[in-house]
Formats: sequence, structure tokens, C-alpha cells
Amino acid sequence: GSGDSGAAATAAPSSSAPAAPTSLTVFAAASLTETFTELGKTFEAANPGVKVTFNFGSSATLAQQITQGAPADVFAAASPATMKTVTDASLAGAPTTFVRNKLEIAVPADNPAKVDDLKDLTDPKVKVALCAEQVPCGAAATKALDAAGLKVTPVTLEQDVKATLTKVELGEVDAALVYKTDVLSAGGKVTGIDFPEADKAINDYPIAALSKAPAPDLAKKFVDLVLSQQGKDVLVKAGFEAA
Amino acid sequence: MLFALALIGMAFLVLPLAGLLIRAPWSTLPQRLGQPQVLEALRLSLVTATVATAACLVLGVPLAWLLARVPFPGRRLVRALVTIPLVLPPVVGGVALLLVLGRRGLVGQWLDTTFGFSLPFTTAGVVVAEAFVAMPFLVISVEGALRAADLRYEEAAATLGASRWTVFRRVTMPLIAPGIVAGAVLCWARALGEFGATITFAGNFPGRTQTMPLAVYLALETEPDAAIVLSLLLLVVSVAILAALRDRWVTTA
Amino acid sequence: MLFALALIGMAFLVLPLAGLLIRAPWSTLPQRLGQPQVLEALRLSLVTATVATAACLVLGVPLAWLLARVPFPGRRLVRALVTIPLVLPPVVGGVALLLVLGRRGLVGQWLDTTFGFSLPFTTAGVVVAEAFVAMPFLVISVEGALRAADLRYEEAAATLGASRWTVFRRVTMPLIAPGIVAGAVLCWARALGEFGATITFAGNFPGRTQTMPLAVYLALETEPDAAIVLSLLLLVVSVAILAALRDRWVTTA
Amino acid sequence: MSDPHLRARLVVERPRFRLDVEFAAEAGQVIALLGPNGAGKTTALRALAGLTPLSAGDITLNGLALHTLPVERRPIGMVFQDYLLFPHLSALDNVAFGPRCHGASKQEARRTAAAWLERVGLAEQAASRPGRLSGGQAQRVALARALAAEPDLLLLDEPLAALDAHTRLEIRSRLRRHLGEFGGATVLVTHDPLDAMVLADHLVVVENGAVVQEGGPAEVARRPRTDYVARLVGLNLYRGEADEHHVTVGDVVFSVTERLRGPVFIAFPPSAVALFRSRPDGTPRNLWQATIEGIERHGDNVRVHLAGPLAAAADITPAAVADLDLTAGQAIWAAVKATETHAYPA
Amino acid sequence: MSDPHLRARLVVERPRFRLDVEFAAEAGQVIALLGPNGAGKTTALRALAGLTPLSAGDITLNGLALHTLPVERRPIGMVFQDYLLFPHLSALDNVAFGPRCHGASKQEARRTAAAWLERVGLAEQAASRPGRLSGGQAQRVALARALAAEPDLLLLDEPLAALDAHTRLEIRSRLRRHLGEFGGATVLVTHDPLDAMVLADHLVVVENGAVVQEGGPAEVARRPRTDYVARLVGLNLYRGEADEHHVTVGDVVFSVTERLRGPVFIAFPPSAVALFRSRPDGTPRNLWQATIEGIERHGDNVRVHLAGPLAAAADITPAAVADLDLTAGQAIWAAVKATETHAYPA
Ligand SMILES: Nc1ncnc2c1ncn2[C@@H]1O[C@H](COP(=O)(O)OP(=O)(O)OP(=O)(O)O)[C@@H](O)[C@H]1O
Ligand SMILES: Nc1ncnc2c1ncn2[C@@H]1O[C@H](COP(=O)(O)OP(=O)(O)OP(=O)(O)O)[C@@H](O)[C@H]1O
Ligand SMILES: [Mg+2]
Ligand SMILES: [Mg+2]
Repeated sequence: GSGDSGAAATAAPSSSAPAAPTSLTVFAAASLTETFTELGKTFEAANPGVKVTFNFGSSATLAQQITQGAPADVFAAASPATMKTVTDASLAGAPTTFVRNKLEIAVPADNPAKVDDLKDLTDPKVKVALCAEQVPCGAAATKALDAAGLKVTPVTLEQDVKATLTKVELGEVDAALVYKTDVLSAGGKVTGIDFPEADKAINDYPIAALSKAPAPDLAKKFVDLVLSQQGKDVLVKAGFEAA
Repeated sequence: MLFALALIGMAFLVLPLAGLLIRAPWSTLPQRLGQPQVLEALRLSLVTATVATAACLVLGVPLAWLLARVPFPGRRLVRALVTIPLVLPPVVGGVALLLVLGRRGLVGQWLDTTFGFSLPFTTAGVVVAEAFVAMPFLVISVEGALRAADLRYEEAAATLGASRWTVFRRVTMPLIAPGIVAGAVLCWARALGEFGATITFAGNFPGRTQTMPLAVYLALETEPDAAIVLSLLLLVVSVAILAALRDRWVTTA
Repeated sequence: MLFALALIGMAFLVLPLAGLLIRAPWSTLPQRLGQPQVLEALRLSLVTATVATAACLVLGVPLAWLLARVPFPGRRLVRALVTIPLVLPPVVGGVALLLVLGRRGLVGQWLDTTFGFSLPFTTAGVVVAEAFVAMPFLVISVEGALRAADLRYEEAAATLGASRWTVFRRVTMPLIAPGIVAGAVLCWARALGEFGATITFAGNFPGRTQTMPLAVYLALETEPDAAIVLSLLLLVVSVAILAALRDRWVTTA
Repeated sequence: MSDPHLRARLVVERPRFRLDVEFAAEAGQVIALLGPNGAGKTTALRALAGLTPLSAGDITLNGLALHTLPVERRPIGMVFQDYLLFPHLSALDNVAFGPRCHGASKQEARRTAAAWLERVGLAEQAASRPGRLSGGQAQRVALARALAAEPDLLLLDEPLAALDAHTRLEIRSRLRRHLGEFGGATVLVTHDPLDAMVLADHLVVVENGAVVQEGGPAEVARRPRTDYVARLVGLNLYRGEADEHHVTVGDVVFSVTERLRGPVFIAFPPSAVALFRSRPDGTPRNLWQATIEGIERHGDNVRVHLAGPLAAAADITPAAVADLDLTAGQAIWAAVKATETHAYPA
Repeated sequence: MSDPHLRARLVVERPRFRLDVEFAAEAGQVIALLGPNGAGKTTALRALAGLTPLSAGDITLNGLALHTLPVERRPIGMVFQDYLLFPHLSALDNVAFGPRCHGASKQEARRTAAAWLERVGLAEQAASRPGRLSGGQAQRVALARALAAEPDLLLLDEPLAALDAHTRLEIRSRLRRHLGEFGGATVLVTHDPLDAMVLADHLVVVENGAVVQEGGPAEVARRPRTDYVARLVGLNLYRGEADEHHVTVGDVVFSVTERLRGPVFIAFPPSAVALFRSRPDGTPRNLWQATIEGIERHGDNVRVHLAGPLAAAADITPAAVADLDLTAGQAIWAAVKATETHAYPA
């Protein structure tokens, strides 16, 4: 029922973007797709007549678009670094960390290499996938491994966490370091294994209303919603840790 | 020999499709395809790819003609420059488009202040991104066809009083029709599958700029199975269109 | 008219390059380019794209010939299926390849247990991914050229006692050389710029599977300026190679 | 061997055209297919070569069921009406193509090819691409290319059409010499009666897809059976009713030297027709009144085309034209000497 | 107007070939370019059309400096040696192409085209694509296409080469009629002396890129100045030294009716040559001993090619061949009647 009407509203051709403050545009990291879509519906219900439009993508791409003048109201990034390029260009005020994400070891459901802790990843017979250091999950993985004093030689350094997860799902690698949220979203196809050093490598998600927002009031309201308890519940349900 | 190689080539291209088919979640398929956003994204993909192809035909065929028929200094360089969007990783292509046509870009700034019109994050922006990435395919195919064509028909037309433009329109174009069709097919298919430049330049707004490949990308983030379903839908529709269209074009050409 | 359109087309393709050039961090450029990983990625890109193009020529030209010259039931469908890798978003293409050639894939499983050999995460895997994505360009261009070629030369060769294979090698191929060159250029350029399927199927490891587009993408995540430098390097090298090569091919053809 | 070297029945169905011809040739014989434009000559050759599929019929060459073989296995050589030289190969390599396909080494094939080019007088052009050859040069290369493959059956589609008079004479006699040495059968398509007469042992005249006449060149030239053949060999031809030494064609009665009864053909050359401004005296035989339809120079003479009860051509000297003051549309009397007519059963 | 309609000097340099010819034509005149294969005839036509750039020279047509105009602005019509009909257009649309380019509406152009197809006898084929036309049909369409553009200068590259004898006769007279009505100049390239004689007012003979003889057809036919021309018009030609009524050619002395001194040409037809097994009695003039090089059928007669002090052709009847029992390589006496020779200053 409600899904249908929401979709119909989405499908209606929305006239030019920087219109009256009945429309809110949120740029958010792709890993927030599910949770933010749900929060968007909540926001629309709470503010009748307002339509929330999302632009999900890689945080770096979104930052690039914002610095090139994209008409966005809110930016939620998956790493402080990407948010920094936006704040450095004085396009946003001080960002707030609204949620955190913790690493887990992901192994295929049948766990063929019998991995059960971080040390097992150093075995040269175990094929491991990590994220590239340039992306947040890769930076976190490096931090965690350093903290454990382990040296892992991965077969690949993936461009994002989803790609890393896909490799585990399809059994191409025996283990990978990914976020808890990702393990959760993969359903039963991968198993997550917690490890203590994960606490040393937590990734922060910052959010900010943009200074050139076409709808500054709505932007602030949306940020508030995300930071509220209601927002936290949705995010934690998806596997995030409260900030 | 020829047959064996051809069959290996065919298997190489078609087998991965089999992989997708096996993996596809057939039970939930009808429900997933019934979602209005899916049809919306599909419609948008088809419309933008078609408009982009039309734009590429209008601009690209004359460009190919220029490169194949008119000697001018620097032609070699221009010919190589035309392949740039091919080599450029699409995401960088999107950045380059933003730098030029974005609201703060070289040309975009002027567009914005003069007409109050800005390309990024609009459906027109999707067409621009797709055309940018796909046009080289058209230009290079058509140029190849032009080089292979028999110049003497054009000479014959000139002796009958046909201007360059008439020769082009009434003799050259029909003669190289198969080459143009091939180029247009490449161009259309490439535009249909375009992802990196589109998401960078035009963003990912459902109903406005979210084409199928972007929807697939988001689906990959949330439900990989849904991504496979969407990809299959895109494939089936495009293969059906190409199979229906190309044979008709090829035979009337 | 023709000229005007051609010039607009050219500007459209070349202007975004200007954007990149303006944005490029010229001062730090030499230092960035001097890094060994950069040269390593460039070398890998050129090698894999060239090997992939060679593979595509060997398999793709016969396939094009089959589609253009040999009538068989289902030809229409096969012709449309060949365009699949074009339309498939590259990341999904990579997933499809994994499903078939991965460690647990249809064919890959057998490769792994029989030869203890697995394609993903190897340089050979990069070649496979690039060939998969780029081959349709070759096949479709060459098929267009074959359709435009005058069949009667092949008839003349047959009356001289030439087998199908000889006709193909000594008459058909030389006659459609411009079409093959165009197709190979498209194929090479597409392979050089290939990103999504490569990273999905072959992963990203410096010196083994990290090609330039992968390096560019990762650079975009942290330092967009570095990404522009890398892109420009890729562009300059490929444009130089194409400008040098194509004119030689085209004139001797 | 009682069977001929080549025996062919060719049936090709096309939307608005049907070819159905049958002919045979002994080893060493040259058959000429003659006929007007669009008669189906090229179609027949292509069917022999296997380039156009037969709708029905069969071809036997030297005991071989040719129609069951694919083109490249048929021991044939073909010269196409528009040459079809491979544009990417030099003249030499064009000619060497056949020998190479039959297993010769590159060097050997080139040597054979050079010898053939020499024979057609094009040794100098060996290195030229076809695009740089003149029309006649190209045709000679095509000829050499077909001959170099040493075929059992040679198919020539107007092999001399583009040659100049001088070269034509030379190539024609060389071709004749080669055809003389040639052990296989040759099928030659031509429009030129002279080529046919000089080169062929047997003529097959095709009109509208069917054979209308065949026979030795002399026989066909002397006794044409259709208008087309008559014009080809330069005769006026009519169908009439004979009664001893008289043949009636419409209103006109001819005296002839032959003694025949029933339907006959009667033929005479244009030079046998005399023209008079007024009715000449004497026997009324072989005389009729005509209208001048056109006048054209014809070699040293003038050819006058006549309409009236009989359509005929008359060749007279330019002096006679001036004497008679002939103009188109004018009425005139025409007469033929009985000794110059030739009648034969229809 | 004192200036001719067309005046051209054409110089084209190619790596191993140089064309340098000059000629003029009055309005309504037909010029035939004759010459052996590779002489440069097609090159000259292409230069007139602007398809091959001139290295030097100029072209004036009706006061217009043609060589300064691009191809499409030149008021010309051209028929190519290999037709070049647009393969994607029907015969009708091929012919309508020129009128359309000159601004006619689609309907108008098609009406004009239909009329032209009618005139060349191809009304039925109007809807056919060129690929479905026979060789001769295609050439007639090409002719119609060139004429339909209503040019001031008509360029014909062997327009009749692919036509059969019958059609050729018809098209030739139609072409003549049209050329007669045609106000502009026509340049016709041909190998066929008959075409040249019938159609042209003025012959320009080109050999090796240069003009070797020009003049009216009768003049050229009667007084050939090169071997090629002589063979073209069917004459034996020699260069000799005249002393009153005697002309010495090598060892042979001819009696001639003309009275000349110094270097001359002497020409006589093959039919004027009589052959004898042994030396005939009488005056030793016009008599020489020759060797038979070859024998071939030639129309109703037999042509004997003679080598020896004079290379000559002799036409004799088949009966005579049998009487004399001629074979190649045999020695024979040849004689020419004085009244059949023709001598003129060289
Ligand atoms: N590919 C084709 N498809 C259909 N009809 C054709 C095709 N080629 C030729 N024809 C028709 O078939 C008939 C015979 O053509 P063909 O080429 O055999 O004639 P031809 O005797 O060789 O004539 P020409 O002397 O002019 O070369 C003609 O009526 C022609 O229009
Ligand atoms: N495109 C070309 N490039 C270089 N040389 C050429 C070219 N075309 C023709 N030739 C040469 O120029 C000369 C003249 O050729 P042209 O075609 O004018 O001869 P032609 O008189 O028309 O002969 P034909 O009667 O055989 O058609 C020939 O020696 C030929 O080899
Ligand atoms: Mg024919
Ligand atoms: Mg020529």
C-alpha cells in the first residue's frame, strides 16, 4: 500500500530541482541506500507535501558533484575524508558523525578455509580480499591489522566494500574484512566473525546540511531526524553502531 | 577452422549469460519486475539511449565524413582525439563533463547565468553523458565504412551536378548504410549500458536520471539478486529490440 | 552544413578534455607520474589491452564472418546476443564471468579441480574481462564491413579454386581491412578503458591486475587531482599510439 | 568416349525470368552463347560455375557431376563481365592466385603468373594494382588469371568487350591459339558475332532464357532462324510460304533459286537490296514499295532502314544516296536480285 | 562566335605516364577520342569532368573557364566505362538523380527520367535496382542518366561497349539522333571504329598520351598516319619514299596513281592483296615474297597475316584458301593492284 503510493510520487516528473521548499535533495553514500530510503518515507510522512529525493552513489563522486555546484541540501558520507573535501570548499558547516561501522571477518557460508580469527588470514593458503587503502573500509582494515600486529597478503584490493563482499559470496576468496552491515545485508550467504581489534578501526559516517542548500530549513530538519533516536533505531537495525 | 574459432568466440560471449540465468532468482522474478521504479528506469534508459544515438548520428556521421574525406592539417591528431572518450574511464569522463558543462564549468557557467539552465542532474544531462561516451563508436565505425566505400560513385554523382551535401545525403549515406547501422547499434548499446559518466555527471535520481545500470548499481549495494534480475531485464529488452530492428534495417539497406 | 555539424561533434568530444587539462595540477605532475606504481599500471594496461585485442581478432573476425556470410537458423538471435556484453553494466558482466569462470563457476570449477588453475585475480583474468567487454565492438564493426563488401570478389576467388578459408584469408580480410582496423581500434580502446568487469572479475592488485582505470578510480576516492593526472597520462599514451598506428594501417590497407 | 566432355541442362528460376537451356560440348570445343542483353547468358555461365544455384538440371564435365560440387572444387576458370580483379593485389598476384589455390608454392605461382602476363602482353604492368590499369589492361589480366588456373572448363563472359580493335585482334588470335591447345571445353558469352564466328566451333543462341538456334557458325550465319540472329550476321530475314521457286512474304513475292514447299525462311544481305525512286520496269518479283525510316553511315557505305510491308536494311554507296536524294520519311522502291536470296525450311 | 564551343588543353602527369592533348569542338559537334588501351582516353575525359586534376592546361566551354569550377558546377554529363549506377537506387531514380540535383521536384524529375528510360527502351526495368540489370541494360541506364542532366558537354566513355549488336545499332542511331539535336559538344571515347565513324564529326587519335592524328572520319579512314589507325580502319599502311608514280617501301616498289615526291604514306585494304603460290608473270611492281604468319576466319572471308619485307594482312575467300592450300609458315607471293593503293604525303 504505502510502497505503491511512494513509488507513484517518485515517478511523477519533478520539475526543476531548485524549486520551492517542498522538495528536499539528499546526497548519501550508497551503503545508506536502504536505511535512508526508509528514513525518507518517515520524513515525508512527518512533513506532508514535502518530497525527499535521494542521490545515492560513491561518497567521492557525491563530493565531486557538490563541489561542482550540485543543488543538494544534505550530504551524508561514508568517510570523514570525503566530507572534508566539501567542508574545505566551505560548502557545509561542521559535520556531525551520526553512525559508525565496525569491521567483521566475512567468510562463505560453508567456510572452506576454516577461518575463525584474524590470525588465520595470514595463512598463505587462505585467499583474502581487502578493500583498497584509498577507500574507508580499506583504511580501517589496515588499522585493525596493524593493531593486531599481523601482516596479511591479500589477492585483491577491492574498490569498495560491496565488491569485496561479492567475492566472498561467490566463493572466490576464503575470507574478507568488511563491515558488519554488509554481512547482515548478505543474508545467509556469508558468515560474519567478530574480532577484538575491530574496535580500533571504526569508521565514522558524517552528515551535514549544505551551506548553499536550496531548502535549508528542510535540510536541518532531515539532519535532525537522522540524529534522533528514531533515526538511530533504523540504522542500528541495519547493523550500524550508534555514534 | 573458421567455424571452430567463430563458435569459440560465440561461446565466450554467450556463456556468461548462462551464468546469470542460472543464478537468477526465478521465483521472486515477476514480483521484482512488477515494481514501477524498475519500469521507470527501463523507460528512461531506452529513451535516453535512443535520443543520445540520434544526437550521435546527427553530429557523428558528418564528423566521420570529415575525417575520412576531407584532408586537413592535423587530421591524424583529431582522429586520435576522437577516441578519447573510449579510453577515458567513464567516471573520469563524467568529471570532465562536470568541469566543462557543470554549473561551475567552462561552458556550463555561461549556460547557467545566460539561460538559467544547467545540464547536470537532468535527463538532458543523462543524454549528454551517454552521447559523450558512445559517439566515438559511431564515428569510428562510420569512418571505417567510408574508407571502404567506392569513391567513384561519389564522383559519378558529382558529374551529375550533386553538391557535396547532396552527394553525402543521397549517395554516400545509403551506400554505407550497413556501416552506419553497425555504428548506431554499437552506439545505442553502449549508451544503454553507460554507467560511470552518467552517475557522475547526471547523478542518480529515480525517474529523472536513474537509468537501468544505475538501478543495477544500487541493487548491487542492497540485494545482488535483484541486480541480476534488472540486468536480465535490460538484456532481454535490448536483445529483442536489436533483433527486431537490425534485421529490418540490414535488409532494406 | 556538413562542416558545421562535424565541428560541433568534434568540439563535443574534445572540449571535456580541455576541462581536464585546465584542472590538472601541473606543478606536481612530474612527481606524480614518476611513481613506479603508475608506470607499472600503465604497462599492465597496454599489455592486457593488446593481448585482449589480439584474442578478439582471432575469435571475433571469424564470428563476424559467420554472422555475415553463413545463413543458419537462429542467426538473428545470435547476432543480437553478441551485443550483450555491450549492454550489460560492466560490473554485472564481471559477476557473470565469475559465475562461469570463477573458482566455483560452471567452467571455472572444472578448470580449478583439473588443472588447479583459476582465472580471477590473475593477469590472464584481466585479459578475459577486457576481451569479454571489448569483443562485441570488433564483431559488430567487422560484420558491418563484411556486409558492405562486394560479394562478387569472393565469388571470383571461389572460381579460381579458393576454399572458404583461403577466400576469407586472401580476399575477404584484405578487402575489409579498413573495417577490421576500425574494429580493432574500438576494441583496443574499450579494453584500455575497461574498469567495472576487470575489477569485479580479476580484482585489483598492483602489478598483477591493477590497470590504469582501476588506479584512476581509487585515486578519485582520495585525491581527484591525482586521478586527473593518471587519466591524462592514459589519454596521451593511447592517443599517441593510435595516431601513430592507425594512419600506417589505414594507408597500407 | 561416346559421351561429350561437357553436357549441361541449366534451369534457373527468377521472379520475372526463367532460364532453361541445354547444350553439350566435346573436349577441345568452344561453344559461344550468343544473345541479346538480358537473355540469360551471364546467368547460364554463373550456373555452370556454381555461383547461381540451379533450380533444376545437371552438369556433367568429363564424367564428373559438376552440379554436385561446390564452386571451388569445380575445375573451371572464369572471366567476369566486369573483371573483378582483386583490388588489393598486383596484377601478378591476381594471376598467381589460381595457381596458389591449386597448391603451387608462392615462387612457382608467380613464375606461372609472369609467364601468363607476358603472353597477354602485360609484363610491364605486373606490379600495378588493378586501380591503375586501364579498362582493357584489366580485362587482359582477368583473362590471364582465369587461364593460369588451368581449368577443364573455361567460362568467358565477354572476354574481349573492352579491348581496342588492335589488341582485340591480337588477343583474339592468342585466345584462339590457346583454346586450340586447350583440352577442355570452353563456353564463351559474347555479343560480337565476329568473336563468336572466329572463336567458336558451335553457336548457341539464347533469347529470353531459351535456346532459339544452335549449330556451326557457318550454318547459323547462313540460315538464321530469328530476327536477332539475322541482324547479328547482317542479313534481312523473313518467314514466308514457299511454292516451288516462289516465296510469299505478306504481300511481296520473292523468286528464289531453291525449290521448296511450305513454311520457309528467306534471307538476303542488305547489300543485295537496290533502291529506286520510281517503280523499275521488268518482272514484279522481289519488288516492293517502302518508306525510309533512317539513314546512317555504315563503314564505307550507307545503311538505309526501310519500313513498309517488309522491314529491311539496304546498304548503298554514298554516291547513290546523293543520286537518289534520299531523306527520312520518303517513299521508295526496293528490289532484291533472286540470286542473292537464300531460302530454307522454317 | 569565332571561338569554338569547347577548347581544351589537358596535361596530366602520372608517375609513368604523361597525357598532353589539345582539341576543340564546335557547338553540336561530336569528337571521338580513339586510341589503344592505356593511351589516356579515360584520363582525358576525367580531366574534362574535373575528376582528375590538371597538371597544366585549361578548358573553355562556351566562354566558361571550366577548369576553375568544381566538378558539380561543370555543366557536363558523363557515362563511365563501368557504368557506376548507384546500387541503392532504382533505374528510374538513377536517371532522376541529375534532374533532381538541378532543382527539379521529385515528381518532375521522375517524369523526365521515365521519358529517358522509355527512349533507351528500358521502360519496363524502371523499378529494377542496378544489381538486377544485365550488363547492357545497365549501360543504357547510365546513358539515360547522363543525358537526363541536360549537359552542355557530354562525356561518353565507351557508351556502347557492352551492348549486343542489335541493341547497339538501335542505341547508336538513337544516340546519333540525340547528339544531332544536342546543342553542346560531345566527347566520345571508343575503341570501335564504326562507332567513331558513325557518331563523330571529328576524330582525335591518342597514343601514349599524345595526339597522333586528327581529322574528319573520312579523312582519317582514308589517310591513316599510324599503324594503330590503319589497323583500326582495316588498312595496311607503310611509310615510303615517292618518286613520281613509284613508292619504295624497303625492298618493295609500288606503282601508285598519285604523283608525289619525298616521304609518303601508302595504304591499301587487305582485300586488295592477292596471294600466289609461285611468282606471277608480268611487271615486278607491287609484288613481294612473304611468309604466312597466321590465318583466321574474318566474317565471310579468311584473313591471312603475312610477315616478310612488309607486315600485311590479306583477305581472301575460303575457296581460295583451299585452292592455295595455305598453312602457317608457308612462303607465298603477294601482290596489290595499283588502283587499290592510296598514297599521300607523310
Ligand atoms: N541478381 C538478379 N536477380 C534477379 N534478376 C536478375 C539478376 N541478375 C539478372 N537478372 C535478370 O535476369 C535476366 C538475365 O540476366 P543476364 O545477366 O543473365 O543477361 P545477359 O544475357 O548476360 O545480358 P547482357 O548481355 O546484357 O550481359 C535479365 O532479365 C536480368 O534483368
Ligand atoms: N589511378 C591511376 N594511377 C596511376 N596510373 C593510372 C591510373 N589510372 C590509369 N593509369 C595509367 O594511365 C594510363 C592511361 O590510362 P587510361 O585509363 O586513361 O587509358 P584508356 O585510354 O582509357 O585505356 P582503355 O581503352 O583500356 O580504357 C595507363 O597507362 C594506366 O596504366
Ligand atoms: Mg551478361
Ligand atoms: Mg578507358
